[in-house]
Amino acid sequence: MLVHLINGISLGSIYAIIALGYTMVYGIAKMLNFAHGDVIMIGGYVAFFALTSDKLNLPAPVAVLLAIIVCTILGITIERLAYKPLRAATSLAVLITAIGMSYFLQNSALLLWGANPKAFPDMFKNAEAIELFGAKISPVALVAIFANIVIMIILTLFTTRTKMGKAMRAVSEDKGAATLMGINVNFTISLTFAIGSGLAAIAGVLLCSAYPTLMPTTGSLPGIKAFTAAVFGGIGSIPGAMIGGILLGVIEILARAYISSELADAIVFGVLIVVLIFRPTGLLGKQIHEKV
Amino acid sequence: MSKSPEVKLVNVPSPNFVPEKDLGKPLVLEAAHLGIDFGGLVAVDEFNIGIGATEICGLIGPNGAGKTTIFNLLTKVYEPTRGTIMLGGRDTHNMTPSQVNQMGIARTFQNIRLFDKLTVEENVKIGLHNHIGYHTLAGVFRLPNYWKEEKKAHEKALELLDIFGMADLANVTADSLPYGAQRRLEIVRALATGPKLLLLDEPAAGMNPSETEELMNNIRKIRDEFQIAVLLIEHDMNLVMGICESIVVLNFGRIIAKGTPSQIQGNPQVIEAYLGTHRG
Amino acid sequence: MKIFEKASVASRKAFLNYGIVLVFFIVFQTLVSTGNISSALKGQLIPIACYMIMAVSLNLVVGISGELSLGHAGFMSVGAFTAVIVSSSMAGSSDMSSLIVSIIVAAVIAAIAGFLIGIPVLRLNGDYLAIVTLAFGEIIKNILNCLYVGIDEKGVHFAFNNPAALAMSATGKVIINGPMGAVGIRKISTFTAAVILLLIILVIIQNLVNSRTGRAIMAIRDNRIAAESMGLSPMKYKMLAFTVSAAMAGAAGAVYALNYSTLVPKKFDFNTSILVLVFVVLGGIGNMTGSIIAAGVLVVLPELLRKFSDYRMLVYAIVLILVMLVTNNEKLKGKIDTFFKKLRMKLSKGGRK
Amino acid sequence: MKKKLLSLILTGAMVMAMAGCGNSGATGSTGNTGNAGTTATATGDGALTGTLKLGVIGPLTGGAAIYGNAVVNGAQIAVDEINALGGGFQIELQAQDDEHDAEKSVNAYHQLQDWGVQAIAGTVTTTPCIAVSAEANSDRVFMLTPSASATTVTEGKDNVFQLCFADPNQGSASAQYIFDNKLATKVAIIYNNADAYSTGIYQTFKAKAEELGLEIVSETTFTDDTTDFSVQVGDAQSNGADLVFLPIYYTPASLILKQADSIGYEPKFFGVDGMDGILTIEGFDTSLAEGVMLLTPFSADATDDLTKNFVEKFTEKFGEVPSQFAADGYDCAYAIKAALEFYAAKNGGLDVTDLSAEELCEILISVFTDADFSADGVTGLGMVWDTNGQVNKEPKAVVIKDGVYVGM
Repeated sequence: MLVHLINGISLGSIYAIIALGYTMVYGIAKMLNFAHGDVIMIGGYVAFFALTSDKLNLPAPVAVLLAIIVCTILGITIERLAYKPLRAATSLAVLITAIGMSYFLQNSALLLWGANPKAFPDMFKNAEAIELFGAKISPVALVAIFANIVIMIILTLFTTRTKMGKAMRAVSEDKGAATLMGINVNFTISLTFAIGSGLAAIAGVLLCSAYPTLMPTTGSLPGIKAFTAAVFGGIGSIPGAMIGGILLGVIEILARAYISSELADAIVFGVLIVVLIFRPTGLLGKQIHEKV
Repeated sequence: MSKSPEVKLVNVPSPNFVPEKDLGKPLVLEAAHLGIDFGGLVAVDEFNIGIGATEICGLIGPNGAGKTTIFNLLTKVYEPTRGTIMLGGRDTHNMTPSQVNQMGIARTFQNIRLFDKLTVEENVKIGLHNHIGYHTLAGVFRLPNYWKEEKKAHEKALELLDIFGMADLANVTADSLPYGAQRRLEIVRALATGPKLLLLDEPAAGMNPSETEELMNNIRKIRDEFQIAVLLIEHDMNLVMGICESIVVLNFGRIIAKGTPSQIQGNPQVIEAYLGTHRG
Repeated sequence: MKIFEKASVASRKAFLNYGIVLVFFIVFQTLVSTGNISSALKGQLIPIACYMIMAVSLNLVVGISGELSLGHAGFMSVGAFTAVIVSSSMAGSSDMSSLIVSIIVAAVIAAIAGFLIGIPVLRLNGDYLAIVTLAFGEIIKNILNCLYVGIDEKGVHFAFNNPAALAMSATGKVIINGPMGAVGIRKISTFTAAVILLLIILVIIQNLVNSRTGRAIMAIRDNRIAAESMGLSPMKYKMLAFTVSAAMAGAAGAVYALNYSTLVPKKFDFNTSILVLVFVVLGGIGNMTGSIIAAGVLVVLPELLRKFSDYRMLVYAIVLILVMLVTNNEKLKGKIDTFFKKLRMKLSKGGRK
Repeated sequence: MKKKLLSLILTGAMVMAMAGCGNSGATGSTGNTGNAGTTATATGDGALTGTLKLGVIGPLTGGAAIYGNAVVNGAQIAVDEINALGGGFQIELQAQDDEHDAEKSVNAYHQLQDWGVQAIAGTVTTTPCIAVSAEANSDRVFMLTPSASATTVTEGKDNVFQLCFADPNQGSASAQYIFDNKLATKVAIIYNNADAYSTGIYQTFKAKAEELGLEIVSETTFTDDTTDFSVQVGDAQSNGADLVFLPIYYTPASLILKQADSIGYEPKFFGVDGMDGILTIEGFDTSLAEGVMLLTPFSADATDDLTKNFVEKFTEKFGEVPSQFAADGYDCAYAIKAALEFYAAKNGGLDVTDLSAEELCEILISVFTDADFSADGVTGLGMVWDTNGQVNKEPKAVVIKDGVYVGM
């Protein structure tokens, strides 16, 4: 039971880091960035080549940093090229564009790196499984949980204490008013994409370390699950993404262990539906009153 | 500006009063101790009103006084925190906006809410929806009843549009109408639902004096022709004083005065509320 | 008099669609009967018709009712597997009657699924509604992955998540085998039947839209609060659109399933829902003609791009993004318009010289 | 002697080897061969000539692309070799993508028909194969699937043959092997129940294990999208299994090995032919696979000339070690060629250029069901087929030691 719980929290932590990307972008640009999952995959590939290529053969921290940089640039580029021209368009048009972007990234990866799965190298090779209350926990699981906590603290401080973080919150509340207050909305949105994509790179490395198989489709399902987690916690809310991600991970692992591995996803989605029926904007989402 | 002759208000067996002519007829609307809180903040409190069968009543007050909130309470867009609303003698507790509409209350909106992409005629036909008597399946299979009822609805829609001289605009999409015409269309659409009480939220907003004049005549005409009551929110005092038989003044969510136009015009509390002077 | 003018505008549009479908049918049926069609295209005719039905039925929800659904393939799946069971249990009947009964039962079961799912889904708004439809699509897929159905002389046996629980006699045959799906499906769909179904569905949707009910659905889409204050119940009409749409997707699923000898639940996943949504968006929200054409073109396009092999999905993605940018960005739209204007001017000048 | 014979086969001298097989009448199931024989151009000298249009259908993009690409590449090597021989017989190869989807697969099949395909080496994956084989059965197009191993692929279809083992054979062979060699007392099974291949082997393994009295202590499942195996591996561990049977493909298997390693669980792992390829995953820490046992018809480390030649050419051309799928694709092309040569030798020659797919289908059915016909390849020597279309060949048991396969 404890093992499953910790594995669930670990999986959930990875979902939470991905969900942060979804939730921040949604909060500020009001768009479902379906290509986010594929940015994770790109991050995984970058780290993979940085770690294994004979020419580079970089140490793990540098490889992770490189992945973050590449994904950040990628995120900003995607936003500038595909989403920014559609600021005024319907949300459905943006959604379809994001889906197109997702296909684009997946198929680019397929052409560049082939369909064969790559085994992500073990960055924690020297670490032994850790014994906790008689249960053996893999080191990656603990790293994922730790990373999640650190990221959460940094992001919370960033959005509440720094000028840029406050600008971000202002833009997500009211773009028009933020512009009048002298906030550069376009820059703030780019910044959000940059942070979200950087987090995606971290999530990609963690995901591939925990489940070391890397394919062009690696990001799709975790992307959808993390998106669910973001909605679950209340999309637009940073603590919501964390709670949603962890709950989702725990429910998924427990359902798989005690109910049925085929129905685990159905149970996860079922819980989401039940939550939304009672709290239509997620666990920590803001209730929106339509002005009449 | 044409002014209606002032009517005498008489007390009914409740804290309210109605025009003498409506005495003996049941009240279309009676609200008692009505109130709503938003997140602990009292937005409206102790709102009491009774509206006679063919009364034209004005609801006035400074900005933010809670006038539109009252409309939203009466039409059940918001569920009241306290108090009761009786429509035609029935309690509207737990009813939905569409149910209270079917019980005879129709409204317009301060920020116009037309069905933009549909034509003027279609907008009115949506108002007529519950008076068009064919089943969905009759529509899908184009049974004779569909043709008969659609023809009736078409004629009725044009008849209603004609009140405001808009029949020739029937096939224009709603969002291409000028502002004033959109306001008029909202009234026609509300009228099409066959209400006993019409709620008009700032019907003269954005109209010039001659349009306002015409609007006043039309409101009276509607009341006389359809024998319905009208409750209206309006900032244009000429209109309010010109056509309302009774006036309710609201400030900070509470009624501060009630009475005939002349009573209200002389009420020092009302003057204070509008001018915002503070005594001691 | 005006009513007839008005009606003729709506029906002209409707008849344009019937015309397109009939032309599509006559052209391809002629090509097939004269043997002038490639087998690649011939093999795609039935799926094309099915996707057209999927597109118009999704357009009823997304375009007319204004709710973004990301789980439409789920209803197609319900219809498809229902049709597999019904057609297998009617093994003795003629192809024609089996097909018709399968389609009807599939539509009814999908409608029931749509109704049940609509109860929670339609209470939500916007993106929350979208994610819940996605969730239901995945749940349907997962549940069908656990469904085992067998048939023997005693009738149809069902089991959930445990093939051994089918308890069939020795002569029994498994029709649906959990995640491995259905095998040995009766291939009884015909192009003619698919086109007739498409026409029926177009008639239903277009008549529905141009009636009291359709007006109510669109009124709720355009302004829910105003519609409610006009005495319309949003839940009732959203539900009607959602259920009708689900039934149509179920019927499309039936025709689709009975065109292949095997079928897995995974076929109807999120990606298939998105595929159909792309048809609707590229064809134009609320535009039935657009949905039909987009579905036809976009189903054939990847096949035509086969010579680009690995690059074809990349090309598809780029085309998709560019189309969205061009059609939804005012600046780009303007630039392209002026470009074409200039081009036309140049051409006409050149013509004069 | 054997090696010499093999290289002879490889150099196209199979006709000679087969010539001695006698002239017993073809036992074709449809009895249509007479017609086919008359339309076929007999050159009179028993030689096979002309150009054969051979189609391959498989997933070249999407999640299962690895299998499709491997088969196509393997077949390409074979075709290149055959074409380089000259001698009047050539193969034109065309591969069509099906994205591991039944609908796309049928589309791909029709594309091949438009191209004028005469026989199909495909399809690679099971579900699409069932859909395409139904079409091919009514159109009378011959299919030899390299890797779709479910029995439903060939059931009731006289024109469909398998080059790989049918699932039931592998399961019972594995159980027997584990029992005979006393490899375990408590067995855990982790299988993909969304996959006909995996489920099929699981079912026969379980039946055989029960018959032999092997104790199965843990049975867990996963589906195609699964990446988290903590529950499955944890269940095997907590039930004290000392051997984990993995009737699955190597990608999920690599994740299971990694998961077991990360929690310090070290049972024996026993796989089937789908496990082959695990050593070729780029970046995979092969030490994790140390001691993994598997039954496979193909091993890239085998030392016979046939395998060495194939592995060398494949590695040179595609930069990777061929997997079992690549080997299957390679053998498919050779098996079809061998069958045509067999027919040509018996009927005084054959020119395939102008044969319709229907005619060729009847010819190939008659040969594949001929009791005297057998084919050799890198996945087995003396492969023979029964009238159900299933192949009969011997699996080899290998164990991974120091990153290479070692015969057991």
